[in-house]
Amino acid sequence: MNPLLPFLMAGDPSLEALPGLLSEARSLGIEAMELGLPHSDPIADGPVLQAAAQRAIGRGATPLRVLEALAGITDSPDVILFTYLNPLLQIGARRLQTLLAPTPVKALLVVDLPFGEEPAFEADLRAAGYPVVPLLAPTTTLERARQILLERPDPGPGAPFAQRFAYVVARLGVTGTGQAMDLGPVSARIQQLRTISARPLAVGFGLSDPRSLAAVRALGATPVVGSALVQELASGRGLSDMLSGRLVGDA
Amino acid sequence: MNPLLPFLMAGDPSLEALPGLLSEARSLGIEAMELGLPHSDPIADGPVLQAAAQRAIGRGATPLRVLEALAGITDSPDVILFTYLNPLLQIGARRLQTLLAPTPVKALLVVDLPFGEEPAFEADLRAAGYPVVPLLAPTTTLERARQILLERPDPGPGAPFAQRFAYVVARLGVTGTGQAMDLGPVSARIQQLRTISARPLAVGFGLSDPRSLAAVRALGATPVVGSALVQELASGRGLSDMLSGRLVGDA
Amino acid sequence: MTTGFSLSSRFGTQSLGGCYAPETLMQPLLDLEAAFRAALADPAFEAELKTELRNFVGRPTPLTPAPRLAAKLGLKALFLKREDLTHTGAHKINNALAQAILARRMGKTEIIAETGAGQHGVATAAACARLGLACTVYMGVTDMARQAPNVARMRLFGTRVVPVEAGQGTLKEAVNEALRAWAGSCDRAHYILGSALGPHPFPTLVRSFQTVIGEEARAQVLEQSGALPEVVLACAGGGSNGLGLLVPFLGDALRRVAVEAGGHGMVLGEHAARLDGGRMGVLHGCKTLLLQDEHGHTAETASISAGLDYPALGPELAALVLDRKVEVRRASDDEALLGARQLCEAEGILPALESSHALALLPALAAEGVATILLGLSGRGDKDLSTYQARLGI
Amino acid sequence: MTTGFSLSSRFGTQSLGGCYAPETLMQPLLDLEAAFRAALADPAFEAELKTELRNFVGRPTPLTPAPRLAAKLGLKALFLKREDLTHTGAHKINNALAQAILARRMGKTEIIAETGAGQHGVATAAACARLGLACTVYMGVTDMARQAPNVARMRLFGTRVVPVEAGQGTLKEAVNEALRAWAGSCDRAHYILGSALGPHPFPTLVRSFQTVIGEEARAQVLEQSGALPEVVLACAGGGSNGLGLLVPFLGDALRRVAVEAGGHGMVLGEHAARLDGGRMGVLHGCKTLLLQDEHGHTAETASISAGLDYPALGPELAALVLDRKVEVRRASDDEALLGARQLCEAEGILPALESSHALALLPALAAEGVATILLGLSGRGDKDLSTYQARLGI
Ligand SMILES: Cc1ncc(COP(=O)(O)O)c(C=O)c1O
Ligand SMILES: Cc1ncc(COP(=O)(O)O)c(C=O)c1O
Repeated sequence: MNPLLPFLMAGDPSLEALPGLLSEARSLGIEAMELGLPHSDPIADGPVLQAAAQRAIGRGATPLRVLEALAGITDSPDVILFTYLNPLLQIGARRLQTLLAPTPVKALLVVDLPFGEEPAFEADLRAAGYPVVPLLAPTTTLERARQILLERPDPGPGAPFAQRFAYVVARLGVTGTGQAMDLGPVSARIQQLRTISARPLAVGFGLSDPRSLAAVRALGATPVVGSALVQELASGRGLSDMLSGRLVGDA
Repeated sequence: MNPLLPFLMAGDPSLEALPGLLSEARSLGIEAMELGLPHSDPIADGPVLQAAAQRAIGRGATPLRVLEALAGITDSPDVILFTYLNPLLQIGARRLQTLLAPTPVKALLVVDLPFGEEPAFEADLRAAGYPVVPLLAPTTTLERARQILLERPDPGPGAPFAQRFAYVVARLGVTGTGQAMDLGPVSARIQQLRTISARPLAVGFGLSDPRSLAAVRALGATPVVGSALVQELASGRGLSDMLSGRLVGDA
Repeated sequence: MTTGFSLSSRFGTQSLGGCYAPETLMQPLLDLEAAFRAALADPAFEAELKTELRNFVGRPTPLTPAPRLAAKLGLKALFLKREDLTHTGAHKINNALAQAILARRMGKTEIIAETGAGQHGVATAAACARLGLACTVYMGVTDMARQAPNVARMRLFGTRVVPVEAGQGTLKEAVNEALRAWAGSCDRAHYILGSALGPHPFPTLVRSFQTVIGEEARAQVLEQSGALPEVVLACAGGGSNGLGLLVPFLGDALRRVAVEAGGHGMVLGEHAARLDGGRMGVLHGCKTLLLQDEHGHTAETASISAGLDYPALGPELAALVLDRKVEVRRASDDEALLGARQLCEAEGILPALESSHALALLPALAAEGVATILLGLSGRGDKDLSTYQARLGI
Repeated sequence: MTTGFSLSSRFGTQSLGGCYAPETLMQPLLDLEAAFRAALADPAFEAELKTELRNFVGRPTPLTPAPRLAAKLGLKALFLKREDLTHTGAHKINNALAQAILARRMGKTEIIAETGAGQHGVATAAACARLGLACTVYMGVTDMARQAPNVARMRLFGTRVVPVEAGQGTLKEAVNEALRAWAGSCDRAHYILGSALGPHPFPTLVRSFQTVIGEEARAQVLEQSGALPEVVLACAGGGSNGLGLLVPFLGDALRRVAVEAGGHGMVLGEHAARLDGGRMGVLHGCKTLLLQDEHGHTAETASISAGLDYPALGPELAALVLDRKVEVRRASDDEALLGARQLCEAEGILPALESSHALALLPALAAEGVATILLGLSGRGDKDLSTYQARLGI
């Protein structure tokens, strides 16, 4: 099981720093990580990621520049590109594949793309090796969850975690605003989802302290840490420092 | 024919000055004059008389104080009390007669009392020797003029000018705002009115310069001078000076 | 040319009303009455007015049941007659438009009006723009400041707004100035008086153009509830919306209540409550209950509401009150503010400060055991936003 | 629980619209569609809505012939559909009230809304007060400043107004924030979107609650003039009043025209004209014509009118335009101001800045030889007074 799924915002603090950060993550044993593509209208993000995206855009971290910066990087965890649909649509599925090819990106997490809305686009990308990560929210019924997992199928144990996992949104709301979370409902939710699927699960939204992370791991799922990392990174803390503390800990 | 009908605002510049002013007017040969009772809502007055009334009220020239100040004065032209109806109504016809008795007031010019609106009140006062002056405006039809003169009849040559005359309003508008007036229409109007009545006529509203006054006199009517006098008096000019210049002049 | 009035100019057992006008205005007033009578007898006038009231003004205005406010106050039913939904936002347009049409019929090319709250000024400005008549509105400087949005609206409609500095700079002074202006232009101008006051025939004219409110409301409340309410309630400045709503209910066995501005105190000068505070007098051409001092000078008044601070109650309404056909109550500034807030929060309707005085009386009526009320919401409160903000701390 | 949409979520030959929502909102959107369908099938819903539209909102709104403005512009006839006369002063209330009733049927106790011009916010605040629902409105700080009266009105109705600092501080950012808030409270809250945009079923929902405008107008213009006009004309922000007016005329042989905000220039960022300036994209849950830069980031926009500066044209209206059933034109800030002034002076009606964009197109249509026009006057201009004063020098 992948012990942690960190999230970073591309271009924050800078695009130049990105290769170093990815390499650093990998050296800590991080198998996969999410990389946010800064967007003008991040409707599912809380204040921390909004501000990070804003800073990154201000520093010129456009989608193409981000993909350029990723091109050729091999010393990296598998990257899950966390993004909104419109920038991808504007690039187009074909061109996107070309741009993604030289990068460590292995999957796409498209916040505002439910299955079925862009079937051709999504199928093209999956065929090219860029599956769209299934998201399961607290509002997602079990029936709908089954459908989502079917529409965005597990490529099987031969594929890397980045292409297999389903993202379990731990609570209502947007990214990052979590306080110390009651993990009871998450635990129940994971048990419930286990009845319909055996694929790897990541749990995100509002996780931060080592204890919560360990608790998620104890449930057999991979915790996602996003806003906390982005904030600490912005305040000058080193990635290794931040991650290493979060890779251990008791539930 | 009475050569001039001056208008003063009671209490402006002061009630104390009133006896002296009246005596001065009389010594100049003024037979009758209008005396304004300062009112809070002088709807037929222009800015000059509004301001004079405001000053007078500010100095305490209430209706009762004005009548008090007039009481016992004998060295005076006949006074025509120029007033709005409400202060008189509040005093009441009976009490008003008592208050007027020791004064030189001989008639009332009640700006907002058309004939027929307060018949008992008006009849009481007339019976007591205080007739209400008939007003004839430019909008008054000849038919209505006839009716007005009938309702407020001429007591006859035995009575003083103050109780006999009809007031011809020379133009549309309020008191005082006149510039050099075209006397053509006034002349026509007087000729027209002569066809229905032989009583003395006074012509007012906007008259000021000696030439206009002389022209009115040449028509056989008495000119009224109001706002101009009030303004000059307020600016410190002496009454004799102001009046003597206006008692002569060529048409 | 007419030489005498044909319609009765007096109201009630004490003969209020009348026509105490300067002679210059007598013939224009006689002509106006004649034109009014001719118009009433002319189906074309009625048709034009009806069409404009429907297509331009938005009549009939709704009758809105207010169940949440009723429940809060312990009433069984509360109905609001929504003059706030008329074009320009108050009942004033009913009269302004009708008089403007009348003026055009009379061949007048200019309109003069006074305004207090600005609603009559805006309504007149709108009617004049609609009919192509030049318009001048006189407004006290105090009212211009506290009803600034309405000044801007009038100007946008191409109306000249003339500030009146005299006295308290409110409605009374504006009427003074408008009457003066009319005396100077009555050959070509019509004066559209904004409430049921002034010399005959204005009180009758204005009331007759406003009873559409009560006529509609009476039919609507019967249709909606199958019965008449126990109380019909309206605020009273000059009295036009009060008469407009209440007169059509005069034949009914119910209480008719008018609410005056209680201002911030009981002493003369601190309110505009003419029934307790006023004595019979003559102002602006009619005899009625008037706030005045012992000299017969018009008294100063105070109200948070620019439309209710007129020192005289219109003569017909005053007569109905003196003859016990209408009750008069008062509501203070603070009570009116509370009434407004309650309606806002319970029903999502922002009332004019004037109308809020009627709302302010609801708790007292409920406490008296009244269960069903029809209330005249004479206007909307957009013009009063800055006052509400300041006084309610919004 | 519903697991799939039943109504079509796509518009036109290019399949605009859709439901591009974060997963958290998918079930609420599915539930909303189900509730909407159930409501449409329930005569009790229709009856309640109809009653409230009549008694509270003031429907039907009048159709006002504007003969003087028509003559000035060389038109034979001009008709104005008077949404400015609705309660709260714009067409927005039709949708806000209907959705609030729907939300209460769904057992929701809280309402979230975004607002640009403030009209949708005020309408939602009023509807929530009327129905006893708690209400929070998100509004960009720029819009809060330029539509300050509407902020005060919302607060008086007991609504919490949350300032949104991000970006340009206008409607787009307010929608972002409202969507985020909804994702955090969708278990108890309904989001009342204010225009025909956002994820399915909102565009369909909003349009279906707004077509009452065009249905009434079509019957009224036939009744008043015996014929349909040559052109039906409305301004277009998100597109709700445009669709509301135009859709009922889709089967008729006449020109349907929507007017976008031309702002103060032709360069991206200087206007909000999505047809020429926009490319297909996804924003706020739907695919449509979108002003965006080459990176797929939403572009800044500019308009004097807070209600027309949204960077996307609602998907159904965009589809009708692309499929040539509706024409799109643009009007600049200055043209809109002139259009407003002309209506004020010729007819005594003060239009919202949004509606003024439709008015601004009249001279061009007249120059094209059009003789009869029906124009949607979507709202009143009281909220825009300070802009009119500053820009027209009143
Ligand atoms: C909304 C509103 N209601 C009431 C009034 C009071 O006038 P009236 O008593 O004539 O109805 C006014 C006066 O401006 C007003 O604007
Ligand atoms: C009066 C008015 N008209 C038009 C609009 C534009 O919105 P839509 O295109 O949804 O009608 C708005 C938006 O706030 C508005 O307030």
